[in-house]
Amino acid sequence: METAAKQADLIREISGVNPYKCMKCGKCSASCPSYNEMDIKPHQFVSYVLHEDIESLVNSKSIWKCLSCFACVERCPRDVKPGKLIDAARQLVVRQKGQDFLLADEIPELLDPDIPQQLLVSAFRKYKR
Amino acid sequence: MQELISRIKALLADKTVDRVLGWKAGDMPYNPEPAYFETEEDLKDFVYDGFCGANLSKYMIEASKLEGKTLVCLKPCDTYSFNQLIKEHRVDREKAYIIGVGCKGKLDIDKIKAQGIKGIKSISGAEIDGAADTLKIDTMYGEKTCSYADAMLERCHVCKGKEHMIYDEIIGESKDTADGNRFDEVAKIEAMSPEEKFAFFQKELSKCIRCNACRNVCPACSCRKCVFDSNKFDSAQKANVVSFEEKMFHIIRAFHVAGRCTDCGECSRVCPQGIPLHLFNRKFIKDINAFYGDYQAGADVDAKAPLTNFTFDDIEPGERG
Amino acid sequence: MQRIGVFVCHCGSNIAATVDVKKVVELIKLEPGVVHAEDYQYMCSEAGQEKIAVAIREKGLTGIVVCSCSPRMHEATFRKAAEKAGINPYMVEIANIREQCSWIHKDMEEATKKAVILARAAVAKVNLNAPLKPGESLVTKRALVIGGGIAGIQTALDIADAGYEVDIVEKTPSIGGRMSQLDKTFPTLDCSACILTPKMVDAAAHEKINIYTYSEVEKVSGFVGDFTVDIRKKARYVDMDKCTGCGVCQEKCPSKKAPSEFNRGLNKRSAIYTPFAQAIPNVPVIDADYCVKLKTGKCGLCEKVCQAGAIDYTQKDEIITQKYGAIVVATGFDVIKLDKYDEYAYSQSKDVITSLELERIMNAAGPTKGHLERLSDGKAPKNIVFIQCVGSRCSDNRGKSYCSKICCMYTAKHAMLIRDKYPDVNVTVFYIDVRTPGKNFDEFYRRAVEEYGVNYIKGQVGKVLPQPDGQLLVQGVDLIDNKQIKMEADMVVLAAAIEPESSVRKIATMLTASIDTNNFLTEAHPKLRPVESPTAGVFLSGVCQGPKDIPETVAQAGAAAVKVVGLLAKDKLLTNPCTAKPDELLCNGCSTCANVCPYGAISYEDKLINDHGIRETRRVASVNSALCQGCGACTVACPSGCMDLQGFSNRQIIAEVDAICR
Amino acid sequence: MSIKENEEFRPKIVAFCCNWCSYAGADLAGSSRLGYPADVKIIRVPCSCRVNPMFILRAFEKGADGVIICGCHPGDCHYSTGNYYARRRMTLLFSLLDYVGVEKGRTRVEWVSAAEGVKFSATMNEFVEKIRSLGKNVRLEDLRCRN
Repeated sequence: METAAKQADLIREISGVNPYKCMKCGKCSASCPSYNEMDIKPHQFVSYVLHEDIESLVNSKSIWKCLSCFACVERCPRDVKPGKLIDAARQLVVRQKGQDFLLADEIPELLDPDIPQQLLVSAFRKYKR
Repeated sequence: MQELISRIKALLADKTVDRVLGWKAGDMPYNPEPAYFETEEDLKDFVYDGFCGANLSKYMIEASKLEGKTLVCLKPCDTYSFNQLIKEHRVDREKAYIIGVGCKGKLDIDKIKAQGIKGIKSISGAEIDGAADTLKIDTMYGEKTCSYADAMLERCHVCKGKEHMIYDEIIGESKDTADGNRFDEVAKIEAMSPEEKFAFFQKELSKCIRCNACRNVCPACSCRKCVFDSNKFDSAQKANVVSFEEKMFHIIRAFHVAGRCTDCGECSRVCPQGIPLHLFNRKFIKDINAFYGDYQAGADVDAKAPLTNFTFDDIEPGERG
Repeated sequence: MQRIGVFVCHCGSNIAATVDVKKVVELIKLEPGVVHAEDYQYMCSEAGQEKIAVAIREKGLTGIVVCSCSPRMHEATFRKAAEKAGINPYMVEIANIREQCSWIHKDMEEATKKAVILARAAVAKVNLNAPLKPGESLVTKRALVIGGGIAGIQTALDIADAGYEVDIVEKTPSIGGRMSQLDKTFPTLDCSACILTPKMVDAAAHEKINIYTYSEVEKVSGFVGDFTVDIRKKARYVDMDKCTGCGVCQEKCPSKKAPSEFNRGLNKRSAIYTPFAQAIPNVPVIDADYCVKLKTGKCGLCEKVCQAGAIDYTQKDEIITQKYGAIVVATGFDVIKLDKYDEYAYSQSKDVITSLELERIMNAAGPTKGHLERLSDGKAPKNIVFIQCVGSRCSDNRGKSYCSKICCMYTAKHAMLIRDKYPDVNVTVFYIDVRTPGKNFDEFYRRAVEEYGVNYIKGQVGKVLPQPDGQLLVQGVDLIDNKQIKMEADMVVLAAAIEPESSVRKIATMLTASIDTNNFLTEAHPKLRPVESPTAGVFLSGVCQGPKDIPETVAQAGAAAVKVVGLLAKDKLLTNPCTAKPDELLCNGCSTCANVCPYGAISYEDKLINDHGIRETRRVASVNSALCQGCGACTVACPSGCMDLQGFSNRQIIAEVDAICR
Repeated sequence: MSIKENEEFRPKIVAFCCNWCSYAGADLAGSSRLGYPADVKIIRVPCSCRVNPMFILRAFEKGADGVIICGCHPGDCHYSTGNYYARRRMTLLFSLLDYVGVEKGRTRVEWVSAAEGVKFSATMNEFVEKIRSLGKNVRLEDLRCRN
């Protein structure tokens, strides 16, 4: 339980998102191009963080299906930015694997037809040093 | 000087003016002092040379209350002060006959002495008619020389120009003696760390003996009664015990003349402790120029003063210009 | 030295629960000048005030400090109590130990310590207070209403019915406002024009009401009871006295390319026009931007056809200066611009419209004569999607943070009207919450769902994509089913947020009325003085104060009118005695103070001054206390400290500073 | 009296609030229970333009550690122009105080409307935090005022 709270804090810290600002309008899910691929929908991401169920988030398919197109970030009327939460959950996983940073050289081998290329671009943007 | 004296005599003789505000020779060759002259006889002591730094415009406040006209000799930079006093209704233009006297920079005896020149008997080369290149100083230890520019008051190195802002007639030639940047000193302090700034001003202001010379000579500090002498703020002068009193005094004094100070430099000239008081005023002037556009107090009688004016999008306090 | 009494209020438990009031009493007794101190449950009560009166009588108090709630709340109460007990009301000071202490601190020791310091500061100030006497000013018995919508009309009617002259200033060519643009009104579905037009006619016919249409307020000076206002009557180019309103000029006008403001730009109007058929006054104006005659000097057709000879191309703007005792702001609202909401394709498709545009489309006098049709191709829509909260409840920089309040209800109205008239049209509403507080409001919304079969989906729309075939692809979410929805629509209606009319900022500045970050005018108290501006003599009516529907607007309009009538019924007002006062002995006569005075209250005169036996005639400042409002700008401008502010004197403030920093 | 090392530093802060906007904003903060440290004590003035530099220096002289002036937003002054003058005066004064080595964070002007209780409280919290980080004011204090 305690670790769950800690992880939720970590997600909040990484993403800079305050999930309490969410008014549950669902515009993120309405905007999401990968909605149907996701097991946990973008708007649910916010409430999962709120309820500190990070375990489910990091194990979800959604974090790998998110295109990082940031439509949800752009359109969120409350500045909650679910996309950043998803990004943060993904980073949590990456960090657990001890891969805090991404090098340009590593990208070709990560290329997988199933992973949207934009995810790599976005990840590179975010994790490169 | 002869042309000036004969003109003054003529104006006194034909009753154009009732008295003359000028300088009379002091007990040393370098300390003439402001004086009134009412007769031709009085004028034998009249002097006007490089040591006549005193700004006579403030005396016109009292002179404006006297019967008849007063002839006043104003150097180019003094005319800014006079204009500022007109703007504030402190002097009566009708009561003044202004002779704009020529100026080639005014001298600072302390700068001469600082060059190790002591036991001064007489000085030549300070006459206003000459070229103002070199001073020849006859001392108890023989004749010494000193360049005119090296002996000038700080303010003359940042001269505002040789034009008189207001006058009835001009006698003598003037020279723009500026060879430095007016705000260099201020900028140097601005660049310091807060600790250095504090140490600098602490050191300077701790010299203050609260003699009020700066206040009494300042043409802008011309209140009938200074706040530091009245009980309006429970701020009447108290015994000189610690450093802060001086800081309060000098900060408020500078604030009260902000936007009105013409940068005549008299405060620093008269300070017996040699405190560079102009650094306060000049900081305000620099800020006013940077924040609200260039403004020279006393240049234009009708211009709105920066502190009685505003624009809708002035910068916010704490923001840098 | 004053004899000061300190009275510490418990305010029930509001103060006493956090501040040890007994301790405050005990400590404040030690202050110089304090001869009496006590605490009581409710100082503002009858009994509390009586305690002050008794202490004044028995202890011979000359000054009072009440430690209680904000002076904005009860300063007047305690001043009155003091006056009744025989001391000058301005010998009372309040230490605000509720809003500034007990309510914001949790620790009792800390709050008590602060309360004592605040009380000390007030005692230090009272020690230097001097009795003040307010002056009097006359009240001009005439009111100005800015804005001629339903709020302004109702306010004007109510003031006029009470027997006072009222002027309405309306910037468009006709009164009527937003309500005149509406088709039907919720929750009863009355026709908007049918209930508004009689009010417009009443206003126009009322002998006490004078309407300036096509006019704007240009300048306001003065103060409560005595405002002077310049009104710019824009050139109409039509003589209002001669025009019969026959309408021939509008028919014949060859320039018919101007977008109709009344129809939200959905169709065109002529250069000479009345905005709508029931316009009051029924006198057209010439739009100089489109009139061929005014632009090129050629044409003049309207002049030729006008049998009344009312056309006058030489008319100029006219400035009317009028005095008023009170001013009501009723400037209303507009819908926000949607240029930051690309995802809804408002600017890309003609079939994405705002609800206000839908009102015009559904109205018989609108661009489609009341037929529900697509503006792109004129076809009857089969599927209509309504999107709620477009720009409302947004904390990002694109929209407004507040709820626009009316959208849930008008959307239910629109959905219901469409389903009623066109039962084969499918209506879907995407909503975040449906907010229906109000009499018969929720019932109304439920009827839309239950009787009219409107499809309400809880969720938002992410984007609207115009398709090549002219259809609109709506991608939204159904949060109950947890499904993303993609549906085709042929019309999308956006419930765009409302915002205060753009001119309100300028007007607020002229009136020195305060305005919030959303440009809504601030009320004097959010609960207890909702129709007054903090600026005396300025009142608020309608949406300029905050979003509201028609019944609320009308209620507020009436309330504002009562406040105005209450003010105009007085012959004289007491003026604030806390005005600037120069000390002639210290005055330099420099004019610096006069240069910063916003009221022109300072003048200079040559005066014979006797300064400790020295007589001298000199220039000194004098303050007109009827004009001075007591801001204090002059006191700081004055270098000698000659100018001081009564009630907030330099020494008083310094004493407070000293007490706080002690 | 010197601050003991283990004692938490509690600054003295004077806030000048104009009657029409900021004082009302402070009231709103109060009625909304939006707390800020008790170190802040408010002095009510009719307008921000009533604040004389003398008051500010006096506060520092008497041992205040920070002074903040709050007024109506520019354009919203109850007296229409007061805060514009205050803005210029304080801009110049603060710049001079900075110039003589008084830390810039010790003085502040903030425009707070009657509707901005949240902003009032946030501003005061921030300001107190800043003053705490700067520590005790010794540069403008009159040493005689110390006990």
